[in-house]
Amino acid sequence: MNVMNFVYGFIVLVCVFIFQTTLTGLNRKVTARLQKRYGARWYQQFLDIFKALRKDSTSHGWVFDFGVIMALGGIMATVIFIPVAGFQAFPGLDNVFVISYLLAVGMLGMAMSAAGSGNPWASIGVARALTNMLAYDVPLMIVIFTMIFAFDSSSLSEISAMQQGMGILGWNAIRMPLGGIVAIIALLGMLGKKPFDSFIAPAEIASGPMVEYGGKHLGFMFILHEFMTFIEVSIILALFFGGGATIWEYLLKYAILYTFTNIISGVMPRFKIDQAVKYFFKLPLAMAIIQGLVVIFTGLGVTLWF
Amino acid sequence: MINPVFMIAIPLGLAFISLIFKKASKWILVAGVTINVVMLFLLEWGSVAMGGFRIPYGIQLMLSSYSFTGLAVVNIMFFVILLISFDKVEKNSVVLLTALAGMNGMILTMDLFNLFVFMEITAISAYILSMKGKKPEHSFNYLVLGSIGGVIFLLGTIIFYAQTGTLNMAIISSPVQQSAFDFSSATLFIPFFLIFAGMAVEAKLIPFGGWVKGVYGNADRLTGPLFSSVYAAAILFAMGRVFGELFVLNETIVIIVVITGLITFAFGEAAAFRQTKMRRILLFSSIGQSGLAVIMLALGFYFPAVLLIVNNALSKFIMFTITGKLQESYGTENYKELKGAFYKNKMTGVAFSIAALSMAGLPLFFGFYAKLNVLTALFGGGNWFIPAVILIFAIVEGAYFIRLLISLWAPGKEGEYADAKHAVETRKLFKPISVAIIFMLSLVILAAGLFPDFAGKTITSGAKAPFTMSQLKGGE
Amino acid sequence: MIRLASLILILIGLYGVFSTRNVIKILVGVNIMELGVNIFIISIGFVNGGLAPILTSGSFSSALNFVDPLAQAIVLTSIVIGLGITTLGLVFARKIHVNYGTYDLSKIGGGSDD
Amino acid sequence: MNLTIILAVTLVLAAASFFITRYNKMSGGFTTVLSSLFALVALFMMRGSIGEDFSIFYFNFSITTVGWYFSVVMLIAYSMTSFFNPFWMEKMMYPGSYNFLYLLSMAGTIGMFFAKDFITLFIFWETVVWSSTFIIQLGKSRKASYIYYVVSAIGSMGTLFAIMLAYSVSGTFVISEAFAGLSGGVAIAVFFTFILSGLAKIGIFPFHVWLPEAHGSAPHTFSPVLSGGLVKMGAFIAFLSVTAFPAYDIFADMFKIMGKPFPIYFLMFLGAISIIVGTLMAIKQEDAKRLLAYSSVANGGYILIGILMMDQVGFAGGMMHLINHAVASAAAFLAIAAVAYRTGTTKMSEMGGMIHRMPVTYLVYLIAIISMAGIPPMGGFVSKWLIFQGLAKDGMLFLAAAAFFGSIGSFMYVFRPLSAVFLGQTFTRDLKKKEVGFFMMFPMIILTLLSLLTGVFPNIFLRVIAEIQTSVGIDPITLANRTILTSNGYLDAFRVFIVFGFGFAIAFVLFVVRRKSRKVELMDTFTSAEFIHTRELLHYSSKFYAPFERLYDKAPDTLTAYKKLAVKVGELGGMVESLFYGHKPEKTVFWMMAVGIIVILIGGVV
Repeated sequence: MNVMNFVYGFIVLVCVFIFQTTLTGLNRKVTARLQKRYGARWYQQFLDIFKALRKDSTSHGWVFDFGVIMALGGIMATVIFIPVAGFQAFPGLDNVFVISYLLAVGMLGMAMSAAGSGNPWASIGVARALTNMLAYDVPLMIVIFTMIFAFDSSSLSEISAMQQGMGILGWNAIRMPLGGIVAIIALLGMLGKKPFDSFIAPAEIASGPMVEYGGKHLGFMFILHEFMTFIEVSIILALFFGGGATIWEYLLKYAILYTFTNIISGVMPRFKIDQAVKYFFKLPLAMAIIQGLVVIFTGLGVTLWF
Repeated sequence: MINPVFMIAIPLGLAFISLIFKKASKWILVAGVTINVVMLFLLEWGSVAMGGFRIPYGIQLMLSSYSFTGLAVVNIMFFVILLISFDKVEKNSVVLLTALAGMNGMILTMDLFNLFVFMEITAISAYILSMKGKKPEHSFNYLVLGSIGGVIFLLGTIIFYAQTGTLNMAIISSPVQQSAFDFSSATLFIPFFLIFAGMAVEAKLIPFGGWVKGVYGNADRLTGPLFSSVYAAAILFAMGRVFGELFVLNETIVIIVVITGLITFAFGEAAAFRQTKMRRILLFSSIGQSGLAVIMLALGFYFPAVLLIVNNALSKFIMFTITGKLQESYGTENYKELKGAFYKNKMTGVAFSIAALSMAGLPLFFGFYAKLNVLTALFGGGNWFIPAVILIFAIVEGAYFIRLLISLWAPGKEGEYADAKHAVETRKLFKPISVAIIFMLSLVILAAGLFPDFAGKTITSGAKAPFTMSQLKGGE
Repeated sequence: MIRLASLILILIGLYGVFSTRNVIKILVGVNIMELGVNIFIISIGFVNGGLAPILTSGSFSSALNFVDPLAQAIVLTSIVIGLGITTLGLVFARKIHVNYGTYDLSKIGGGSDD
Repeated sequence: MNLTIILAVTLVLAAASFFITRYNKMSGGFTTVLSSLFALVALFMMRGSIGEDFSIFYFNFSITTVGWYFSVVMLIAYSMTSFFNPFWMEKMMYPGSYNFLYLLSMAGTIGMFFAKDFITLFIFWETVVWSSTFIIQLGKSRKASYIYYVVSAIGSMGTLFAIMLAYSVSGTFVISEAFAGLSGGVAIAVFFTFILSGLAKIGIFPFHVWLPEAHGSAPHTFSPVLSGGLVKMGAFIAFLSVTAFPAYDIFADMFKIMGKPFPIYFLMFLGAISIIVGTLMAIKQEDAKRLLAYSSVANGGYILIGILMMDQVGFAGGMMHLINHAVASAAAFLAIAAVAYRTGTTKMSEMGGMIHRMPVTYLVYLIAIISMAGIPPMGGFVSKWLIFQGLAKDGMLFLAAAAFFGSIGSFMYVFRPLSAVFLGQTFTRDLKKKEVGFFMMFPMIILTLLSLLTGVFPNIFLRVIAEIQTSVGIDPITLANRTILTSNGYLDAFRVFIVFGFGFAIAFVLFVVRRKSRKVELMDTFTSAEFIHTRELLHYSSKFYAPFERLYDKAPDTLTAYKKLAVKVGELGGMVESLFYGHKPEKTVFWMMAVGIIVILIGGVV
C-alpha cells in the first residue's frame, strides 16, 4: 500500500464516474425511445449533477450532512475495491463479502441522512429500501455463496478470471443457469429498477429518501447513485458473466448488461414492497436454493465444461 | 452417659406432671424440651434393651448415628419452634410434650409394635394440635385416616409376627433368620405393603395422605412448622428404619414404594405450582419432598435422604413460621396480595429467601448439596429415569418458589421499575429476637451449603445404613 | 375361619368409612375395623386347647401348649389406643356439630378453602 | 495475580457495597465500578499464569486461555456497565442488594469460566442464575424475571442431568475427563442435555423467550450485562460441548449431514432458526431494548454456529463474534440506557431527534449497530466474514441462507432505534434535555473504541483465538501481519479501513468545497403543502416496517407454548388436588382400597 494505490484509486473513481454517468445519459435515451419519446441529450446527466452541485442547499442538522458524506465516502471506497478487467487499485481486497458489506455503509449513511431530514416520506422510503434489500439480497447471496463453495474463492477477480477463456460457455450464468436468472432479477432489485422501485416511487412518496435533498446534497446523491449502479452491475458482471479480459470487453459487456436491465425495467409495472418480498422469497429463493443444492451435491456447473 | 429411654420418658413424665400443675404447664414444657435438647448430647450410644428382657424378647431402643440425627433434628427443631411461637402454645403443652415423647420413641425403637404405639401417640397429639386450625372437619378427616392407617399398620405387623415370630426389626435381618425364611416370597410382601400403607398415611404420600391439605393448609405459626419439619422428620426417620431393616428383603415392595414416592414427588410439585396461598405451596412442596425422601430411603440411600429431611426441616420451619406470621399480620396468605411484604422486613425476607432457594436446590445453599447427593446416589445405582423425573419437577419447584419470592420482594406495575409504593402497607412481623433466631437458622442453611463437607460429617458420619449387626451385638 | 371373619370385619369397617358421610357412622366404621384387627391379633396368639402362660397346676407338657401372651398384651394396648381415638373422634364430631349444625360431612366445607 | 485474590476481593467488595449503599447510595454504586475494574485489570494480567491449577475449598480451578478470553469479555461488559450504576441507584427499590448481587453474579461468572470440574462450574453457574434473577425483578417486569429463571432452570437441570449421567459412566467430574468413555445413545443423551443450559443462556430457539423479556425489562444498568455478558456464558457451554465433550470424536461414526455429525448439525440448524426468528421478531418490536434483545437472539445463533463448526475459520469467527457482539451490544444497550436516563422511556414511539440533544450517545449507538450489523470497518464484520467463509468452505447452504437473512435483516432492525430515537423531530418534552455526564459517557466511548479496534486490528484478538484453537487441538486460524487468511479468501481489515477513510476524505473534501448550506428546522420539510405543527406527529417511528411485518404477523409466539405448558402443569396439579384431597375420608379410603387391590394383584404376579 503506497501513494500510487491511492492515486490509482482516485483515477478509478473519476473514470467510473464519467463512464457510468455517460451510460446513464444514454440509457435515458433508450428508455425514452421505448416510451416513444425523444429523450434528453446523452450528457444531460452531467448537467443535472453539476447544476445541483452549484445550487444553494438546505441542511437539516449535522447528521443530514454527515450521512451524505458517509454514504458517498463508503460507496467510493467500495468502487475502489471493484476489479475492472483484472485491474485493482488495491490488489487483493476484492472479497465479495467485503464489497457487499462495504456497500452497506453507503446505504446506511444514506438512510441515516434521509431519516435525519425529519421527513416521514424519507423514512418510509428508507424502510422500503431496507425491506427491498432483504428481499433481493438473500437469494442473491445464496447464489454467491454457492459460487464461493464451487470455486473455493471469494475474490471477485479470481471468480471472473475462472470464467474466461471458454467463451460464453464459461460464464456462470450459463453454467449455473438458475443462479444466473436469480442474479438478473436481483440486479433489478439492487438497482431499484422497476418492478422493484417502490422505495423511490416519485409519484407515491415524493421520491422517498430523496425528498428533502437539494443543491449539493442532491448532487452528492446523484454521484452516489452512479457509483452504486456501477458497483452493483459490476458484481453481477464479474460473478456471472465472466467480467472482461480487457477493459474494452469489460465496458462493452457492462454497457449491454446495464442497458438490458433498463430495457426490462422500462416495460415493467411496480410491485408494492410486500409483494416484492413475497416475490423474491418464492421463485428466486427456490431457484437459488435448488441451484445451490445442485452445485453442492452434484458438482454440476463447476466441472461440467472442464 | 444417659440411657436414650429418657428421651421418651422425661417428656412423657413431664406431660403427666403438667396435667397436675396446669398453671405451670407451659414452663414445664419449656423445661422438658430444654432437658431433651441438653440430654441429646449426653446419650449413651448403641442398643438398649428394655425391662430386663434379652433383645429378641424385650423392646429394643437403638441409638445409632442415624437415629441420633433424627433425634437431633426433632428435638432441636422442636425447641426452636417453641422459642419463636411460644405464644401460640396456649393450652397444648401436655399435647406437645406427649408428641415429643412419641416422636423420640418412633425414631429410637426397633420394635414394630412399639413403633405402632409411638406412632399413635404422635398421631393423636397431631389430631389435637390440628384443631388449632379451627376446622374440625379436617381434623376429623385426619383422625379417621390416621386411625385407618394405624389399623392397617397393626394388621401388617401382626401378620408379619405370625409369619416370623418376632416383632424386632433387627433380628429379622440377621443372617440366621434370613436363611430360615424366604423373605422374597409374595406372602411376606402383603404385610410389608400393609405396614408401608399405614406409615404412608402419616408420611403424606399420595394417594394415602388425603388429610394433608386441610390440616397443613389451616395450620398456624406453631403447628405449621411443627408438622412440616418435626413430624415429617420423625415419620421419615421411622420409615427409613422400617425400609432399611425389613423392606430391603423384598424387591417388590421396594418397587412399589419407589413408584409411590415418585408419583408423590411429581404430583406434589405440580399441585404446589398452581397454588397462590403460601401455606398450600409449602404443604404441597412438603408432600413432594417427603416423596423424594421416601424414594431415597427405599433404595437404601440413607445419606442423601437424611440430607433431604434435614434441609426440609430447616427450610420449612423458616418458611412456615414466616408464612404463619404473615397470615397473622395481614390476614391473608395469598402471595399476590402480599406484594413487597419483605420491603421493610428485610432480615425476615432474606431468611425466607435462603430457605426457599435451598428448597429449590440452588447452589450455595444446603438444598443443592442434598440434591447433588440424591443424584449421585441414583445415578450410581444405574438409574437415569428417576433422576430425570426429579430434575424435571425440580424446574417446577424452582419456578414456584422464585415466583413467590419475586412477589414478596418486588412489588410494581408491569412496565415500571419495582417500586415500594406498590407494596402492601408495612407491618411489623417478628420481634427482633425472633428475627435473629430465624436469621441464624437461615445462616445455618447457607453455611451448610458453603461448607457441605463439614455439614455432611456432622449430620451423619455413618448414616449409610441405619446400623449394622455388629452395633447390635455390641448393645446386647 | 376366625381370621377370615376378622378380615371380613375389617373390610366391612372400611366399607363403612367409604360409604357413609355421617361423622358418627364413620367412627363406627373405624371401630369395626379396629375390632376386626383385634380379633385377628387374638387369633394369631390362640392355640387350640392351649394353656394360659401363667403358673398352673395342670399338666405341663410343652411350652408350645401355651397361648401366646404377646398377642394378648398387644390387643390390650390396641384397645386402649382405639378407645382414645374414638373419644377424640367424638370430640371432633361434637365440634363439627357445634360449628356447622350437622353431622353430615357432605353438607359442610366444599368452599374454596376445601 | 491470583484468582483467589480476585474472587475474595470481589466478594468482600460485594458485601461492602451492600453496607456502603445503606449510608450513601452513590458510593455504593462506585464500589461496583471499583470492584469490577479491579477484577478486569487483575484478570487481564493473569494472562501470564495460564496453565496453573489450584483449589479454593472444594472448588477446583484451572487457568486456561479460553477461560481467560471469556472472562475478559464478560468483565468488559460488567465493568463498563458498572459506570452507570451510581446514577441509577435512586430508581432501584433495593440499591444495596442490587450492588451486592451485581458483584456476586460477576464473581460467579469468573469462577465459572475457570472451573476445572463440573461441580464447581455448576455451582458458579447457578449462583449467577439466581443472583441475576433477583436483579431482573427490580426492573420493569416481575414476569420477566420469572421467565428468565424458568428457562435458565430448564437449561441447568439438563446440564446437571448430563454431568451426573456422565459421572456415573466415567467416575469423574473433571471437565477434561468427565465425558471419556461415552458412546452410543448415552453419548447423544449427555450431549443434548448438557448443551441445554448453553442453548437456554445464548437464547437459541426455542429457549429464546427469556431474552426479550429479561433484556427488555431488566434495570437499564443490567441489560448491557445480560446481553453483552451473561449470554456469553451459554457460548462457553457450547464451547465445552465440542471440546471437553469431544462431540466430533464421539459422534465420528454417526450419520453425517454436510460433513457434520447429525447431533451437531441439528444444533447448528437450531442456531440458524434462532437467527431467523430473532431477526423477524426484532424487526417488529416497538421497544428499543426488546429489539436489541431479539438481535441478541440472532447474534447468539451466529456464535453457536461458529463455535460448533469447530474448524479453522468458522470457529474463530464464532469466538470473535463473541467479543464483537458483547462490546457492540453492551454499547447499544448503554446508549439506550443513557437516553432512558434523560427521557425515562425506551419506547421508540415516545422519542425522537435525540441526536440534537445527545450527539455522543448517538455516535456510540451508530458505531455499535454498524458492528452488530456486520458492516466494515467495525468488528462485527470481521467475525461475520469469518463465519461466512467457514460456511462457504463446507457448503452449508441452509445455515448460510439463515446467516445472510439475519445479516441483512439486521440492517433493518438496527436502523429502527437509530431512526426513531435519535433522528427525526425532537419531542417538545425533550427539547431541554442534555447529554449525559462524562462519567456515563466514558464507558460508552471505551466500548466504541473497542468496536473500532476489533474491526481495524482484528488480529490482536484472533491471536488469542488461535491460541485457543491450538489448545483444543484444531488448526489455528492463519494470520499474517494484518491479514486474515482463509482457504477461500483473505481479509486485510486495516486496509479496508484505510480505503474507507480515503473515500470518506474525498467525500468530505468535496462536501466542504461546495457552498455552505443553509440550516433549517426539522419542521421545515416537504409536507405536501399541509401544515403540521406538532413535532411528535411528524416523526415517523412506530410500525416502521408495517408492510413487511404484515407478512408474518400471524406467526405463533414461542412464549405462548411455554405458557400453555405451565397451564398443563397447573392442570395436573389441579387434578391431583381434586382427586386426592378434601375433607371427606372416603376419597383417601377409596384410593387405599384401589391401590391395595392393584398392588396385591401385581404383587401376586411379581
